[in-house]
Amino acid sequence: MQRIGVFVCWCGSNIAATVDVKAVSEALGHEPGVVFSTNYQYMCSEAGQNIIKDAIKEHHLTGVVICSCSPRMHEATFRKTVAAAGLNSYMLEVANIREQCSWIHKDKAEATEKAIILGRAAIAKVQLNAPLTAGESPVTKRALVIGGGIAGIQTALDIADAGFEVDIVEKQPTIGGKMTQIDKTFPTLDCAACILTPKMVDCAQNDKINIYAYSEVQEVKGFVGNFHVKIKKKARYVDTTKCTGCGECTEKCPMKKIPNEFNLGLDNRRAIYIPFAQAVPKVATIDPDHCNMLKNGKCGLCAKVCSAGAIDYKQQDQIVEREYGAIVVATGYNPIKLDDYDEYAYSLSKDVVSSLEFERLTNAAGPTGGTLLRPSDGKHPHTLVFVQCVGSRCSAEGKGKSYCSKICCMYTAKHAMLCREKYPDTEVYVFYIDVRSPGKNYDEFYRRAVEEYGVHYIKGQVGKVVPRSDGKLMVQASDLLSNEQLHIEADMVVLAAAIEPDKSARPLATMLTASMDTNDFFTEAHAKLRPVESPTAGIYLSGACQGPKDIPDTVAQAGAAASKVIGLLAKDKLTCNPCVAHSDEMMCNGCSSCEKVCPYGAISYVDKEFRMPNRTTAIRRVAQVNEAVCQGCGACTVACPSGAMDLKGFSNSQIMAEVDAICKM
Amino acid sequence: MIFSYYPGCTLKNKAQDLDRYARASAEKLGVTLQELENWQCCGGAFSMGKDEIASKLASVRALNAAKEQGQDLVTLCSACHNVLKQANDAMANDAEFSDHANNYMQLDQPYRGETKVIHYLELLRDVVGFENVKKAVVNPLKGRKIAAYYGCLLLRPGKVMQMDNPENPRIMEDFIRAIGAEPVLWANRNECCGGYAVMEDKKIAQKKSTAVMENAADMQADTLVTACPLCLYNLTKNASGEHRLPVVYFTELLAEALGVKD
Amino acid sequence: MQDVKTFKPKIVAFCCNWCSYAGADLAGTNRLNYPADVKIIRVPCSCRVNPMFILRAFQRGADGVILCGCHPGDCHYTSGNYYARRRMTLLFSMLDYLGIEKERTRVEWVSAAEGAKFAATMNEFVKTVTELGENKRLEDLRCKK
Amino acid sequence: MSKFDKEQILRTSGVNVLKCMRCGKCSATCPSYDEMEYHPHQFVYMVEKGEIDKLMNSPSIYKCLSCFACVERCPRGVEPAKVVEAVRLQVIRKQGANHMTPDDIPALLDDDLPQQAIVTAMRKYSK
Repeated sequence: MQRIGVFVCWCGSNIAATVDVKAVSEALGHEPGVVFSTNYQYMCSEAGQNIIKDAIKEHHLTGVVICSCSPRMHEATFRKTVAAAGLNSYMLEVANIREQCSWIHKDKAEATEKAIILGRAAIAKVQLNAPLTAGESPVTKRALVIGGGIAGIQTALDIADAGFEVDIVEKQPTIGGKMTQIDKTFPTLDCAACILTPKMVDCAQNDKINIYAYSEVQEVKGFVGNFHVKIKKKARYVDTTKCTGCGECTEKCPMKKIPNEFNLGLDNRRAIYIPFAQAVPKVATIDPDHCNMLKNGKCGLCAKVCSAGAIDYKQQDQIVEREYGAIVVATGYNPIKLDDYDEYAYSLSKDVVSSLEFERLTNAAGPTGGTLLRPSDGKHPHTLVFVQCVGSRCSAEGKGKSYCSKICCMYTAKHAMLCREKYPDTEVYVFYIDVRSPGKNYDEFYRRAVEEYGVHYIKGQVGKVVPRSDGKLMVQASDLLSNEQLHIEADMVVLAAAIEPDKSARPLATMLTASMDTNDFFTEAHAKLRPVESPTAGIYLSGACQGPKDIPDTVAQAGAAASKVIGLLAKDKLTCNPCVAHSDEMMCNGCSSCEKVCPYGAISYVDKEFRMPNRTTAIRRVAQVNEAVCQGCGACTVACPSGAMDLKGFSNSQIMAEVDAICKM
Repeated sequence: MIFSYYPGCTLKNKAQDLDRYARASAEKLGVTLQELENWQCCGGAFSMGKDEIASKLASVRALNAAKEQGQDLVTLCSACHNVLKQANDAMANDAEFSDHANNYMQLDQPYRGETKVIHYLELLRDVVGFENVKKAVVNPLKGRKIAAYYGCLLLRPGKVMQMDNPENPRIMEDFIRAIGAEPVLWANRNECCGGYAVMEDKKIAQKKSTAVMENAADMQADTLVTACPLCLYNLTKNASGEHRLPVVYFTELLAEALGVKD
Repeated sequence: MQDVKTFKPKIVAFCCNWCSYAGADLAGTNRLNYPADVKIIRVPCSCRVNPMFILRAFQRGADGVILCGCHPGDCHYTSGNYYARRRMTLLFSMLDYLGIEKERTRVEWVSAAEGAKFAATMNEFVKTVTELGENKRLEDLRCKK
Repeated sequence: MSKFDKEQILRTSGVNVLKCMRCGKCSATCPSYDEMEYHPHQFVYMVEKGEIDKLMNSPSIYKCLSCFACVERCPRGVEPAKVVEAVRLQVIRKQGANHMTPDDIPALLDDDLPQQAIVTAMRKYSK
């Protein structure tokens, strides 16, 4: 029989307001095995933890039940507490009477009754707890960063700076991501390329960093400290060790009419191309969908002009297998497609553009060389209308995104300001619902757009854009403050499209078994306290894959993710989860049912000699669990026909005891 | 292929062309349209009041009649299509309304929105197929630049109508291509002509129809096509200004292309 | 049968640690109500739930048992929820054969982000089980107080 | 009086006015905007505030074309047209409050006017 102590937490008024904590500790004090029961305002505080420690010593407790918030919140805290008092840290159970009781119920009597039952279930379970000792597993001292935008770049640089090896996998032919497409950055208006390209070069030159560009993660196996990853290096049809990036081939390729992704289709590229001058790695790539040689075996011009002999039409995709200790997701975002918002005439007029397209139209490396010209006729626009929140902040059941995309208010202010600065003859209107500018120097930036640059900010929305044959765009909008419907003859309309996670994120999350929210943003382990970690150990989050973020936030988070990775890689050994499967050799009949369902291959079989009656022995085949590999899912425990396989910490008898305690009302 | 067919009051009267050419073309395309017996006027507009019951029952009766025939129901007039489709949606998804309506009607089997309502354009797209329409064309309307005018009733509310993307539709444009003409893309194709408000306030109908007409003309269309008698009326009678394009029912052009226009 | 209004069903919910238990926590964080009749047992994965546990719950007088796991494809352990789904399909058909209303058992996928879905699922399940009334068929009368 | 009217309007329309985020897109897209004293976004807001009498006494309730542009384009799924219709129903459901009667019709007819216009107007303007 255990000597159990029960500790009921008030959590200030979070629990105490709806649960009669005194009644709970009183009632649980009478449960069999309970020798001590108390309640306190904040069990997780130092004073609270001391109450637990003192009670363990004073009452010689062998088991502890804490009725408090979710074990997902403070189980780890309390495990340390009991260990500090000399008890095995797995002699603890937490009854969740906050998230799953006080916060969801209003009736005090009902909530109190439920809290008592949950406490009883925990007591019943702890009766059957046994001390567990965690094993250790080694750490592979190399990190993988998936995505080579500013988030991935910053994370990789910071990890490499601490002396660890790091690989970047980027699906595009070059690293750099969205930031390479941006012209200026708010709120300081420095040039994006000027601050980004040196970092790209740093990545390329850092001997700790290895870049797999034009590559994708294909398979992830293993667990924290020991991930095994297959990376597919897509065929570029160019030998990257020979290519000098001279660009001769891209000049001579006869396939000229391929929409250039880097400029969002606003101009064309060739079938062999280098995305932009500062690309890293700066090597050419052949687009197999458009190359005549690859499609029909005719042409071969690029091979002829390449003095380095780098062209290789026979190149194949290559699979690289690598081991990693930690994985950082930095898959970033994309603007949404605007097909469902054609009231703004995006599909009808070339002069209705998305903000990212506008970014290219004002970028010195863009299709117009940085001169703002209308895509339809190449003329200088005089009246520009910016529309905010296109597809953001929509109701969940509708077609848009329910969240605020966060970056649009600021980049629109930037666009509007730059328009007025470079072309003082323009009239610039910004239609907004709310201007959201919380951030250092952000609101000041937006106010400058209004006060110094004379941008017309109008509270209201655009309802319809009608393109005319003379190239004018008739914008119909509401001005809520003057209660008017406006009709503006514009030359260009710029839509601040909502942003969404990159499409590659969802399949990647499945591979990583990392959870996502309903919008396909990665979920953090704790919304406030563990913002750069995924709930899956060893997986970290950097940048907009976790939620909409601007560049300063992304870089800050990228650094935070790197520091978490460094913290992990700095360890030589990791403590394993001791709640792993265990086979009772006396009961096991070696049927292999458990082996078949194990997703980790943690179960193997050994022939073992057993003593039999009459001083004989027999050799039997029995299952053995590799505790370092077992992740403790429990699939094998149910598959086992003889009941030999059980899960430590969640044993059959423990769960049954909980069931019994709950049903015995 | 046999379908139940709901013509609606206007097609029996001022918009006989819309109906006549549709029937002739359907026959040519191998589709039989069986006019429902004893149909009643749909009321022209779907009352948006959730507690309006009686004004929606005529539509429900028509829907139930098609269900009893075991046929999908084809509509042609945009207004009828809109009303029947919305009534059907309410019968299927608004339990309170559906219960009230069923209580009132005392049918043998309660009606819960089982009938599939399709517009004649959807019949062409999804049943016949625009490819087959194209094959059946004997008199392609080459060189014609036609602006498809959807108005509001065919597309909205998009959640219920589900004919096409309500902001970027293509069904009529594809139809125009199928009969050999060139579709003109223009923004006001899904803006209102002024509708029934012509009864209350002619000015607004004039203003709205003119805006529609001007935009179509500006984008170099030579003809406007519509599926709605009221749109046709407003655009021909109430649109003012220098640009006055001919407005015809889409079925008339279809019949012309198929060589069944008498 | 007991009066529907006063009858409070006993409901056991098995929730996997990674998705559904976190979803239940989120329902709490967002203060989304569901009846106190639901008591949650935390398991590492839905595949840890032995059919025996469910039979035991009914034997001990539970009126409904619900098993919640990660969405298909999203299992923290890659494939555990698929095992759970297959096992429960078999178990439920056996319970059906025994005459246990199939509405008393359920498998639901609730992600860590779906607090609202968790609360809605529980509200709905409790309502269904309440309407069915007390489970008498599988209850072991010796377990009755 | 107003409180009852508000509840009735919310019930009839089935609209949750609290979903509105005051972006004004309904009024930006409304083809009848210039004809209206109160615009679609005001209908939603004034119903929320309970200022029903002003709306009921305004000719604006007869200006909505029921074109559903506001319903389709509202980012929040508020469906302002249904609010306008509900306010109008609240008025014309009262005895003798028809906005149009059969006697008004003959004067409005011309040779081409489709039946559809007459039945729709009668449905919208009278009980």
